[in-house]
Amino acid sequence: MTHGFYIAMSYGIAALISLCLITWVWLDGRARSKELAELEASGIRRRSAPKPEGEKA
Amino acid sequence: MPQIAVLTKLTDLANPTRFLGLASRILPWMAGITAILFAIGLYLSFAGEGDYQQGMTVRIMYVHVPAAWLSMMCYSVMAASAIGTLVWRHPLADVSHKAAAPLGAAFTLIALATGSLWGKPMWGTWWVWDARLTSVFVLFLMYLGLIALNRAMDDPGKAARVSSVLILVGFVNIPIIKFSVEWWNTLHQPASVIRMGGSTIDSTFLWPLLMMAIAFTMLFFTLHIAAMRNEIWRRRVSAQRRMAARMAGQKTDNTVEKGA
Amino acid sequence: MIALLLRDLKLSVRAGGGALIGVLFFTTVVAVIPFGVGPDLNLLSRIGPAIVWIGALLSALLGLDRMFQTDREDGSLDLILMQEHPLALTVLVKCLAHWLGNGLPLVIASPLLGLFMNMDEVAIGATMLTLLVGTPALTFIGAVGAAVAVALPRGGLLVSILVLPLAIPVLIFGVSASYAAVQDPAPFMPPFLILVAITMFFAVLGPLGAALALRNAGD
Amino acid sequence: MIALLLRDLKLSVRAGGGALIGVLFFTTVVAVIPFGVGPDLNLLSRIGPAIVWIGALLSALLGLDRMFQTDREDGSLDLILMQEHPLALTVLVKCLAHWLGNGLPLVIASPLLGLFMNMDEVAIGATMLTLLVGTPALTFIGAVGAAVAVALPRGGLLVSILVLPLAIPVLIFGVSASYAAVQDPAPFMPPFLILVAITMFFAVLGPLGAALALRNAGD
Amino acid sequence: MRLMVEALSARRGEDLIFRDISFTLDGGQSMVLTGRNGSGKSTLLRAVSGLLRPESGRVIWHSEGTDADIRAAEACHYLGHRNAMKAELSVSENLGFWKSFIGDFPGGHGVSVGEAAEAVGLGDIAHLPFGYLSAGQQRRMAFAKLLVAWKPVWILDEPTAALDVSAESVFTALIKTHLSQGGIVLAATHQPLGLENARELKMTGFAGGTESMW
Amino acid sequence: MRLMVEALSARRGEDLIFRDISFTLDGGQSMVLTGRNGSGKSTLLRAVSGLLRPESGRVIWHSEGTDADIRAAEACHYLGHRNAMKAELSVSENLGFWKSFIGDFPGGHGVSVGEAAEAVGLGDIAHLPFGYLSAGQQRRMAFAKLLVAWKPVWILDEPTAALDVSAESVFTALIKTHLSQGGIVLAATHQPLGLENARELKMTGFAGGTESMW
Ligand code: HEM
Ligand SMILES: Nc1ncnc2c1ncn2[C@@H]1O[C@H](COP(=O)(O)OP(=O)(O)OP(=O)(O)O)[C@@H](O)[C@H]1O
Ligand SMILES: Nc1ncnc2c1ncn2[C@@H]1O[C@H](COP(=O)(O)OP(=O)(O)OP(=O)(O)O)[C@@H](O)[C@H]1O
Ligand SMILES: [Mg+2]
Ligand SMILES: [Mg+2]
Repeated sequence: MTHGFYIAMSYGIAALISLCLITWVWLDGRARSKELAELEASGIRRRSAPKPEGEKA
Repeated sequence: MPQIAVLTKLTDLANPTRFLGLASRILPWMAGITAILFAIGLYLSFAGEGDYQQGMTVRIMYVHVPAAWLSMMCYSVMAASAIGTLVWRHPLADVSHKAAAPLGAAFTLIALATGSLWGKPMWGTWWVWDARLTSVFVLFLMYLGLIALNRAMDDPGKAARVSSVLILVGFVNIPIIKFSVEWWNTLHQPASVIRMGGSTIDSTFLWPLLMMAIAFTMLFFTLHIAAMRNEIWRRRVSAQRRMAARMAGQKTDNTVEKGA
Repeated sequence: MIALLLRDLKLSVRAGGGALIGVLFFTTVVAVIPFGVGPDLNLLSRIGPAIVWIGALLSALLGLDRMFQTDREDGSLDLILMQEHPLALTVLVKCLAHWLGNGLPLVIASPLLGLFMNMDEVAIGATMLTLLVGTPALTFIGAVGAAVAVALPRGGLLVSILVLPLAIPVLIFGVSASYAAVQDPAPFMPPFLILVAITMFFAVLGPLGAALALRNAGD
Repeated sequence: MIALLLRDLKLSVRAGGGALIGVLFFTTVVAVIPFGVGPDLNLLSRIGPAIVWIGALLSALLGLDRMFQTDREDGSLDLILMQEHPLALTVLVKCLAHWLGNGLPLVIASPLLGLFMNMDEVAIGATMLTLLVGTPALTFIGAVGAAVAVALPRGGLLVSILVLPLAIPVLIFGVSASYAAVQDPAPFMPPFLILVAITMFFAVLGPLGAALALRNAGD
Repeated sequence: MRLMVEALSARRGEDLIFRDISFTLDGGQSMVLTGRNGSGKSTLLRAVSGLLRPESGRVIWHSEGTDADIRAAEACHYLGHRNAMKAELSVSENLGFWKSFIGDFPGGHGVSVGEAAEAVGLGDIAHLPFGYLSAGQQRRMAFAKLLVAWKPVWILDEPTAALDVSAESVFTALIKTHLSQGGIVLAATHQPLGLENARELKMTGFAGGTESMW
Repeated sequence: MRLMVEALSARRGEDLIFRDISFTLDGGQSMVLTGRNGSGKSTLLRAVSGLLRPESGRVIWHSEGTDADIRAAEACHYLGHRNAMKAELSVSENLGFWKSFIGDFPGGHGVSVGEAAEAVGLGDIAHLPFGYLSAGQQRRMAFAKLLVAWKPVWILDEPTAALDVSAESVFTALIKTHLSQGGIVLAATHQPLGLENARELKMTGFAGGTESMW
């Protein structure tokens, strides 16, 4: 096998693993922020979170 | 009073909410810089000519070596966070080493895979049990073990503290990886870039290598911050779910008491 | 019954991933060997099948003693004993769940470890096949030991004492079948068929014995 | 402290003999290897020390994960954590008891297994000596894993995975010292002294790490 | 529907703990075992549930629609000192497992997992891992197990240990409901359970005389 | 002799269970924790015993003849939900171990193993393996542990669970003796313990508000 094959494989595998990692982090982030938004929508909020404008009195 | 101002600054940064704010501001920038660095690094690595002895395959070095460095640096970052967990009991430190473990495993895997791919043309075999290779493999197993440990415990606080102990004890492996090539005579190349007495590597290889190393480091930090943010969100979600359940439980408990 | 199978599988996946951990352990054991015998690839490939089998036996042993113990400690075993399902069947299902959660992943991981040990394709295939056939026997034998251990405080060690002598034939025929596949004069079939027979024998005897032990251990 | 040592020893003897099972497993591992390499006596005696060491390492793993788990399950660990004795000292004593109950029998059994492997007297003596010095290190390293396992719903295999990579240096120097005693040019002392140093290092680090983990796993 | 215990004797280790205990419980009846610590209450309950082989005597179950020689244990729910729940699984997974594994006895139906958790006052935390609950919450959830699958006989060993006052009254109400549906309850307890018509059997332990088999 | 608890808060998992609890107990005083299941009684006791690191606040022990910065846990006996005895060893081996392992705190002496077993009413079965005892007998023997080594503070988590009536009064008498010798008792319980001058702390659980750190 040519050296080119090994080089291509190396770069290919490195790119594949990195891309998998990036996609996983990205998808995970999207799923979590969606969950947070759902919770927010259903009226559950952290106690220490700043209250929305209207509630400040 | 200056001390108090400093203290509040520190606690501010320590605050997960502040961290989230910071993260969302700098993440796009970091991602952009990483992309640019990779573009430059890749250009440089294919523009230069090959090593007379190792042939074209020297190009593998430009991914192999940065990935190998990163695999060790990631563990060092985890060890530092582990100290943060154990000594200051800082929740962000917990999040930091938990988020870093999969990244470390991935970089180690890249180092292993590219190393094997380089070994076949250079040494004639995919894998040998020499000290450098095996200690990196052990590092990979340790990352997987830590991931499994974190998955096995459902109380994240406790999981963080317990795995910090293991991270610190396992740190003995890092010097072994680094110096294995000098302590035992191995097939693997001894250090030539980072070593006492200056670098011995030719500058035509040095530049692309350094560029790629910086690019990989930026990639690591970008992903690390993003993963930390995800982890904080995850904990926030579960804390809010539990709280909702508790509040509801409180209500029914009261009615039960009244009914009795 | 399905419920029991699902619960046990869930437990083995949930509680720190029986599958993942078993495989990791297996890998670690095999990875340790070259440190001992040295990086001599020829030697490694020669002892490869034996090492892979020993690793599988060890990983199978380490989790086995808790098969009924956890159920006893939290009182679930009492309720399981009270149901009308034939007890041997219940044990069989638990064995199945245990093998799916712990044994099968080992079989699947074994080719990779074969590569580490520098074994050739035939040897890898043969080892994998013998593992596939042989590991259920280990689980069934282990079930008897685990059932006996239930009545004893701190059964762990004792189980292995009971189990090991019975497991040795499995190991021996498994290993010799794997070797027979590579080394020329020795035929593969005879030891392999014996292995199959041992597994079938213990598939019957194991659950029956375990059920008997459980009934008599109750107090 | 003496009370703790005695209690733990009593438990390990009473509850089915940790010593016996460890030795049994050890024997099995060593006995299977000749199947792999075939009846080549020279080869056997060449890999002998390595195999004996590997067998000892694997047997030391059995039972290690339960070192603190049983104490936790019945609540004893709570009381032990509350006492004024430095926790690391308590852990050290528990390690000692564990080694006396599980490690020492392996060392005592090793000459016999050396004979199985056709090793000569010098090799047997050297292997036994290195085991005597090296197995305590395995216990100390294992204590860290066992302490971590306390926080896990099911310790078992995970502990061994976490522990094995750390045990590799012990294995390497143990084996190379044993070889150095037989093969001429290599001097015995340097690897042996390194082994001693490793054991002393882990005799300090192990209990400290385990104490740290125990304090943090508490709930 | 009838549970008959005939001349039951049982050993623990080597010692005879009680001898020749007989009683009959019909649908809707309940019996409470009392007695000092170590007097043999748990032993009797385990013998009736078939978990401990009796030295002599037998336990017979009789109801329409079932075989005459059915093992009495199959008609029984047993709630022992231990909770029979997995700390790693969530409460609803635990209850769901027991619901399908135990199954209903002919003549009735268990309620759903959610309703059972609701009935013991903890409907909202059924998704938590069982290990996260406090001692009393765990006991309540163990009790909910009796509701998810229908069995005519409930055998309860100190059901109210570790419970607070409100939970005790909830349990009493649940037991009364079960009795009113024609169930049978056999319970060992140190605290009054608040059942009006319950018969009482006072265990005397070794006072009955320990007879060595040697 | 004084046990001071200052502004103690504790988390379980991620949730704050209670916040800013303070109290002081002098020699001879006792306090009883009450509250619903899951309200945090056990959590508070574990935090006071030093088994659970508090989120904030501290526990201070003060007596003559001991260092000012001594860990409060060293002055405490803790009797939790679990008995801390080995089923394989005999009762007297178990008690003997704890007697020498725990040791006496300055200012008092524990009784002998035999006397302690006698005091909880089980002097004649101290030679049996602990695993052979009934639930209530095991609990009694666990209590005997408090007598074999002298510690001024007793921290008791539902000490009377699974006990019969006579044993309850025995325990009450033992606790009173301890108080009269200048000891301190902190107990969580659902049933009245029969202590006349005990202060009561009612735990409210999450009513105090759960505040997430995330
Ligand atoms: C799977 C196999 C391999 C693994 C796990 C591996 C691992 C590593 C590690 C951890 C480093 C960083 C060392 C340090 O910072 O001192 C490294 C560097 C390096 N590796 Fe590999 N390697 C492998 C195969 C190879 C092969 C086949 C070659 C080429 C023949 C090679 C050439 C190099 C070079 C040139 C460096 C840079 C050394 C320096 O200048 O510091 N590696 N490798
Ligand atoms: N190991 C744990 N992990 C996470 N949460 C827990 C754990 N143990 C208890 N909790 C939670 O902490 C809260 C307080 O529990 P705690 O055991 O202190 O209650 P308690 O007052 O002792 O109740 P009980 O009367 O039932 O014993 C409960 O809501 C429980 O769900
Ligand atoms: N596993 C065992 N092996 C041997 N003897 C036992 C065992 N369990 C209990 N015993 C003995 O049997 C007798 C009766 O025990 P049992 O558990 O039935 O009492 P109990 O009435 O339920 O008491 P408690 O109110 O304390 O729960 C006791 O004297 C005890 O010592
Ligand atoms: Mg009882
Ligand atoms: Mg409690």
